[in-house]
Amino acid sequence: MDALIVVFLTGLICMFIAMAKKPVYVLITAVVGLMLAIGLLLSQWFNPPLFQLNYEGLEFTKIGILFSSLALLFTFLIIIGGYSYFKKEVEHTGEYISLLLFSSVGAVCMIAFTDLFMFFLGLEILSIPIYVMVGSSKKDLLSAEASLKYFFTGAFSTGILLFGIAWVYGATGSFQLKEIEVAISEGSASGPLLSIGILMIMSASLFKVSAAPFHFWSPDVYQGSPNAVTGYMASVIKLVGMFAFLKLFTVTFGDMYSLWSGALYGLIVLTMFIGNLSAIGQTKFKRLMAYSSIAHAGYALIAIMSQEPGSDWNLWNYMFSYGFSILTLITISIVLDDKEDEFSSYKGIGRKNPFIGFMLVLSLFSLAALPPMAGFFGKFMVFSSAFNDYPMLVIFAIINSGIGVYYYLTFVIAALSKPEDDSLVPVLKPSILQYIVLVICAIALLTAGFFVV
Amino acid sequence: MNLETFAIIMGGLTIGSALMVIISKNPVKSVLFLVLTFFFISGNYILMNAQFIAAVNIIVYAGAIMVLFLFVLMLLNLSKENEPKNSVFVKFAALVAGGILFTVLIAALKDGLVIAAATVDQSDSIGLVENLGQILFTKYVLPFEISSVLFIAAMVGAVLLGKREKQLID
Amino acid sequence: MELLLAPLFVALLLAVVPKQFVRLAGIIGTLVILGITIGHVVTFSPNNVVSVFDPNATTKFGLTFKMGYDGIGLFMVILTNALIPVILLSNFNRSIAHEKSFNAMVLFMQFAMTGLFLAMDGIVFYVFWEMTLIPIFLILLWFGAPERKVILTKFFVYTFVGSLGMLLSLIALSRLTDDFSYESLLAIKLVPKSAFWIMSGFFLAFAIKIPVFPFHTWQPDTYTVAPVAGTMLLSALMLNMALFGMVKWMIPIAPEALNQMKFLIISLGIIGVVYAGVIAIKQQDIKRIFAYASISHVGLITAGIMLFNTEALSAVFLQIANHSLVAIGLFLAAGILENRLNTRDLCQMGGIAKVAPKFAFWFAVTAFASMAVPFTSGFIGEFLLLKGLFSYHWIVGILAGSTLVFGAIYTLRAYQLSMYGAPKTSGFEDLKWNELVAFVLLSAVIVLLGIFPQIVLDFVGPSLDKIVTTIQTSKIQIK
Amino acid sequence: MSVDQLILAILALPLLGAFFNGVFGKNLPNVLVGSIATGVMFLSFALAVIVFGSQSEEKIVHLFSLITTKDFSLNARIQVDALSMWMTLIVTGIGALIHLFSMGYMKKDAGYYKFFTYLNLFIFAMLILILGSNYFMLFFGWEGVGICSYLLIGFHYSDVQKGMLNGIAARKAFIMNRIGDLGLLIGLFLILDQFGTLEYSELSAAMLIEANQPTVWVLFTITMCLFIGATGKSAQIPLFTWLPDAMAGPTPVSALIHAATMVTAGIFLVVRSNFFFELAPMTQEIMLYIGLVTSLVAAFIALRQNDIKKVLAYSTVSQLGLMFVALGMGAYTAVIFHVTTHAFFKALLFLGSGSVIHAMSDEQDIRKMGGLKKFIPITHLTFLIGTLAIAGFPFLSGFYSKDEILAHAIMHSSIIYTFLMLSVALTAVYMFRLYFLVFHGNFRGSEETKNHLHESPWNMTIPLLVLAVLSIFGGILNLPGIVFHSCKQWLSHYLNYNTDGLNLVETEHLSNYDSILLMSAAVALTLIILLVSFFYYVKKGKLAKEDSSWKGWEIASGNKLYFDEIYNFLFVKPIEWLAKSSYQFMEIMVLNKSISGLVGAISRSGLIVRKWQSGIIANYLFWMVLGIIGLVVYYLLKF
Amino acid sequence: MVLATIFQNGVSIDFYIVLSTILFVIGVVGVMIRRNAIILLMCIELMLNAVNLLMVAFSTYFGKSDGQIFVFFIMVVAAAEATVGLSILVMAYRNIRTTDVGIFNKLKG
Repeated sequence: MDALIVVFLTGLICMFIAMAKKPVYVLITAVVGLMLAIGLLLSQWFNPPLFQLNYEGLEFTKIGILFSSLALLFTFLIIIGGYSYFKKEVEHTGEYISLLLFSSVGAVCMIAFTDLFMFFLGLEILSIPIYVMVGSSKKDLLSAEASLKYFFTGAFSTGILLFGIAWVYGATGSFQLKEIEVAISEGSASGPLLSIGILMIMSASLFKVSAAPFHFWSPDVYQGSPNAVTGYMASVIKLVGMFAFLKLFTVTFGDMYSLWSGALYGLIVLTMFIGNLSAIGQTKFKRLMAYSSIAHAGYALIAIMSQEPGSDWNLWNYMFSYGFSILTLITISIVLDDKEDEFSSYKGIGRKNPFIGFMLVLSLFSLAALPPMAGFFGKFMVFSSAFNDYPMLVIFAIINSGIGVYYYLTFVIAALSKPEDDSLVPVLKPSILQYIVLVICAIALLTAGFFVV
Repeated sequence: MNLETFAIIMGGLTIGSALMVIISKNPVKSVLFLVLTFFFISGNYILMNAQFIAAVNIIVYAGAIMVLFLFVLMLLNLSKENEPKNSVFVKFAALVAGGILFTVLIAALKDGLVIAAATVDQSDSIGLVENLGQILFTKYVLPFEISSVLFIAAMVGAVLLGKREKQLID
Repeated sequence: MELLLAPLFVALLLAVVPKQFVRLAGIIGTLVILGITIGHVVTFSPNNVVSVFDPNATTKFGLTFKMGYDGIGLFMVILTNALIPVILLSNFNRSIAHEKSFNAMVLFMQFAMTGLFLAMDGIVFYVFWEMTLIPIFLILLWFGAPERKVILTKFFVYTFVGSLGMLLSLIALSRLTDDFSYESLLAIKLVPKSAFWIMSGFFLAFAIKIPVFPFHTWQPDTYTVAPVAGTMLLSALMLNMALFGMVKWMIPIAPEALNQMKFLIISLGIIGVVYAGVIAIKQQDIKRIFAYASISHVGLITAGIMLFNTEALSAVFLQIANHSLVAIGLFLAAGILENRLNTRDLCQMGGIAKVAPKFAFWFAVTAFASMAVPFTSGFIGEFLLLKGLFSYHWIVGILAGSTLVFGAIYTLRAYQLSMYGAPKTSGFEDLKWNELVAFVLLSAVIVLLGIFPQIVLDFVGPSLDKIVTTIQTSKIQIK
Repeated sequence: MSVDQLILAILALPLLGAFFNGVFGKNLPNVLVGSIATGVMFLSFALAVIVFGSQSEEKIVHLFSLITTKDFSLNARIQVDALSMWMTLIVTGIGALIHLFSMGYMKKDAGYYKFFTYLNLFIFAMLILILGSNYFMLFFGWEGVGICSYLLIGFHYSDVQKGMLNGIAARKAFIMNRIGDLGLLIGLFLILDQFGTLEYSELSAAMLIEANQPTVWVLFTITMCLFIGATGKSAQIPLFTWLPDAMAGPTPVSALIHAATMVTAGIFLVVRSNFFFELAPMTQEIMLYIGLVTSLVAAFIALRQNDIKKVLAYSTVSQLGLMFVALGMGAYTAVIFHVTTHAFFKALLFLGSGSVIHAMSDEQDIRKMGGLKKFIPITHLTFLIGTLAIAGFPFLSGFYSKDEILAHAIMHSSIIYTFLMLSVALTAVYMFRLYFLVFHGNFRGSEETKNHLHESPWNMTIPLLVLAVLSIFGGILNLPGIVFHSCKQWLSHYLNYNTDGLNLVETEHLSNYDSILLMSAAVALTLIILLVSFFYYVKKGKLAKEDSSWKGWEIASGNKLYFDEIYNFLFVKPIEWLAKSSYQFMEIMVLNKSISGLVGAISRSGLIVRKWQSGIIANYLFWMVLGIIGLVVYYLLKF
Repeated sequence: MVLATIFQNGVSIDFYIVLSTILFVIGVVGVMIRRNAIILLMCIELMLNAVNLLMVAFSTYFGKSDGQIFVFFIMVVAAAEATVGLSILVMAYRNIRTTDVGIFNKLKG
């Protein structure tokens, strides 16, 4: 709770500090605020929080603390890694950063919610700033288009979510997760109203994590938005969406497992295949990332499918590795800052800039689940937890990993091979901040897998 | 005229005006029909004894939001019937899809509704300002406070997007 | 532990060495590593299992980090560590040797392979297994022939998909055990059906890397586009991992399926022997011939592994060593030809023996070793393997034996077309000193192992005995 | 020095010589290289003689163990007994002479040191083959001599015109040998499976006990496999075509490897394995007939060959066939005797032909020779002796050895005897044809060649003379006992304890009367042929016909009975076709296409999936609605 | 009060469920068939109102006021969404001079 307040206040302060037209101050404020917030969150792991309210709309479980600090950490990395973008238009720096901070407030709400109020509000607080951020490079036609698409599909899915919530409310008579759970387990609420409601909520959640067939927005939006925002969507929003999904469905709707698991099974398979198949032959970097993120949503949802205990941990690991991989890639694309975002502009980058090349290999192979990168361990844990109940699903996922490696590899080859004309390949000069981000990501990707004790 | 008939008439009117929203070719007419729909929905609220919500609905939706819509319509000079038409096929497909959605939803409900039993005494007072205010500022104060973040974000966003860039002035 | 970390350390060190010293530093580094390895070999008694690293911790998903070696593991390590200096040496005068990235990648690969051979934990094995893919891929990508990209993608995806099979098997096993340490994996009792699938998963990974017919199609293409050093690494070292994996991991983990799979895998191996041998006869590309030759040879080894008795397995390790030595020699020769003639087409070669007698001689020695003539390491190994296969079934034995004939046909054809006849080109430079030393070292080991194969057998025998008897006593009877 | 050390020295000397020449020979003068190589050979021979003289009973020298496993062990061991020592004597002795000859013959060759390295290496491998105490050592040497043979056949690999052809001949030899080797190897596996050992002594001991004997079929298979191996190395049908081609090698090589020593390895193998063969009568029969057919076929082909070495090569094949006939009849000692004499006179003939070729400036076609006796008298004389010996002229070595085989044949069956006589007669025919065409008549070569005609140097003629003497008196070794009773059948007796197998066969001998009768028949035949040939070629001055004027059987003979063509059609072409088509069909079409097809299918489906991503919001919303409908329908259907 | 709760007077809750479903579907269909961005936004508002109606109905039916509180928050969100949506729209309009969503299809494939 206190972390929430700190982040919110930081956002507010940022807005005002921005009036000084000194982006650095904004950055420092945001960094300090986020670090404080993360520290406060982590301290809750051991101690009770400083503020305690009567209202119990938010509850920080241990896994919740982990997820929310990870979300804040991702935001932190996005802010410092994307600083070069944010400071471009000095008068907007404060707004950009505070919008991201507000959004991360929503993220924390959406992780720690205990009733559907907070879930819904958190979702909206998470999304609305991002609708704006997607369109934040105003001169860019594609950015506007992306923003429009994201907004309309997002609002539409909000409608669906609310419709589902209403039906669930109608069936159970409550918005409290605990009470809903009790109502379901007592059997007093079973029936079409509840079932359809749950399926509707599932549709909206699938929309947030961009799973088929609710994924269509993501390639367009990822491509159109500024790089930093794409990174935020791919890392934070996906992380939060996954966790909310997990929380709602494995705990609250856990007794309706037989209802949603069958549907989710099919959609996971569909998601993985659509994501991976569409990614083949892409020539735009961020679009590729989007499709790969769709596929990864499919893999991560397997963690939710599995009924083994500890699926939240598996999910955390998975999203951890995935987030860091994506952040690495996004940071590199921010460094490269290529408007066209074509593969061809990445040609030879890795060869000319060994560190960038190393990071590219690391992150792409982590996405492709090549050990020893963290991505492998995430995938391994998720898959092995589901193998007992859904061997076929895991086999599908494995097949998809095989398809997936193909397009990651095309990109690695493009980035690492020697270009025909060496002079055309730019020597990249990442800022210190970007170096920091990349190093953090490298450490996380290389070591994380081994320390899941 | 008993309540049931009244409710049915009210419902019918709501549906009718809602249909007009999507049928009207002129955007301004659509907006006006939407306002009308909101009024009918407020009527439904009143039927259900939710006076506060009914009032808020009219003030916020019909009063504020729809005015905003109208304002933007006028600002962008979109009041003419110049909206490009979707092809018949798309419309047909959309209608079929909508029809199927409706059908399956109703078909699902036909299996028999099980609704949480109305355990609490259905008192008349729950929809009143006093009662709602009481709950909103005690039990639901946190969402209330949090929604301020939402508004600030929306505000900042609107400003960010709405502000004309210097270079864009032409 | 220094055994494992030394290559990594050297690899990192190479990144800071000035560019003009990098090739020297690479060789010195690998020699130091070889020294360390020899230290381990000297103090090793074949009956032991030496633990290298054991933090006594288990992660949530059962990773125990255990590493150690027994006879076969250490044998593979010494083989790898002894061959890598030779590979570096044989490429010493090529431009590739001056590349930091090349040297570092070779060392990194050495690190990964050492880790693989030392792994005493299923996950660790898998991790290192996949890790080897990265350096070799980068070497091929950076230094391969211009038309490499499509082929490399095929290679990478193919092998990766194969290892996903192994991953699937490990995932399936994860339900049956608390951790992935070697002992726990061996202790798992499987029903035959699941054992069959688990073994198939492992086999897919190994079969593609070895490669066994019909999973071999990536191999000739990849070998041809790879730089010489890359081909050597691929053929001499990479596939050893798969063969090692079959012996140490695949069969001991799922021995219940051994009798089921035996026929299938032996058949595939033998088909590979004959098929690749036949195809090699009419190829024009010299690297391709040796690539098919390699498929043919390893097919025999694969079939031999499935016999799974101490005798055949000892022969397998002898053959692994032999194949590595011969592959390096042959591809070195092919590389020299390609490098100096700018072609791999046999029809455009000829008469080189006249202008480069030293090369002709050492190439001949290697070629003969490849044909498994007496006094070379291939002879005894092949003899034992063929004997084992013959005892398994006489048809299998005869088909496998055809490798004697086909091997002679394609090897001699390749040798004669390139070396014999009137010189077609002038100015073919004879062996440089480094190439000569490499050839001499290889041939020396080849002959040494040809006359005293028992040293290998004694080294790996006890460990193999242990594996075989564990399986026989605890689980099933090997038919 | 003890016998152990001596025997080791015998083995090691050639190896040392090879090693020394191979490493340092390049920079040493040719004379030194040749002398070293020849020197070690003579030394080796001398040591062999000492061992031969001092050693009277079987002795096994254990060197080291190659492999020891639980089930069996393969050891490097040497067995010193009568058979092996006798063969050693032949190999080292003839080898030494041929080394000496080569010093002159190869004088101008660029690869002089290499040649002697290979020769020494060959001797080493051959010694391992015959001295080894088990089949494994035999196989070791067996393969070793194959390689040396390969290297030496293709010795002139960089020849401008014939380099490639030499290489192909060498390859053919090696591959055909390899096919035989495979048979031998399988035989070894069978033996190992049955008995668990490969040691001769243990095996023969085991075979003596009836309980240990395997079934007839197993024994048949084992012996057949061994015999297949023997056909490869000893150039029998169906694997004989490599030997004539092998004449591409330098002539001393043909003399040493492809006449005197290596090709008799197959004979040696069968003699060594007599304990198996004796109990496998079916194999013996097969061996007999194959030997007979080979003998006749080769002799027939030799009739119309015009290359001096080819004639001798076919003659070798024919003689080897003869030996296999004898082996089929169980006449082991007779065979060894014939091996010995054959080594003498065939080496002599080959060296003589080498001398001729040397004189003729590397011309091998007998149509271009003629009247050479004036120019190269020593060669002529020795060649004549060799010819007479092989033709079975009375009291020369070939006469006795051939006679002994014939004697066995008539005891076996008169039909076989008849055919053998035919073969012997054919031998005489083509050998006299060769002799007369080369040495008599007028010189038919070019003037240039004529001017260069010269007798060979001493180091070439001395071996010729020595061998000539041996060819003349070689028969003494195993006199049939008609003349000198005291040394009757000395060699047979000497070899007996090695070759009498399981003591099942009583070596019978014809009575003196029958012997003399047979001998007279053979002598008469030879003399008649000699006279006819003399009249035909010398008096009437007939020359070898041109290829185009061949008629009837001559075409068949001249074209080697089309064996090469038939093999080409039956084996080479199909395998090449298989290689090409399996590459084109299986590899490219099926395997590669299936992979690329799969990849193509995946990326095509990717294109289809990407089409859905139309970029239009309405479509996206439409899909979402469809998704919801799908979920509800799923609910309706399932619940 | 003029009206006692409607549900005690013969109107079943089913009526409101069906009514709101119809309204919701009308909104959905509207979203699908119209191309004017503003109308799309209005249709989404219509969907939200359908939900509001249902929430209030349930709330009244259960006699619990939290449903109405939720409606309150939905309105809050709807207002915020409308604001942001309209400003996005205006921005897009500035760029492309149209509010036809069909035109926005540069990003695809």
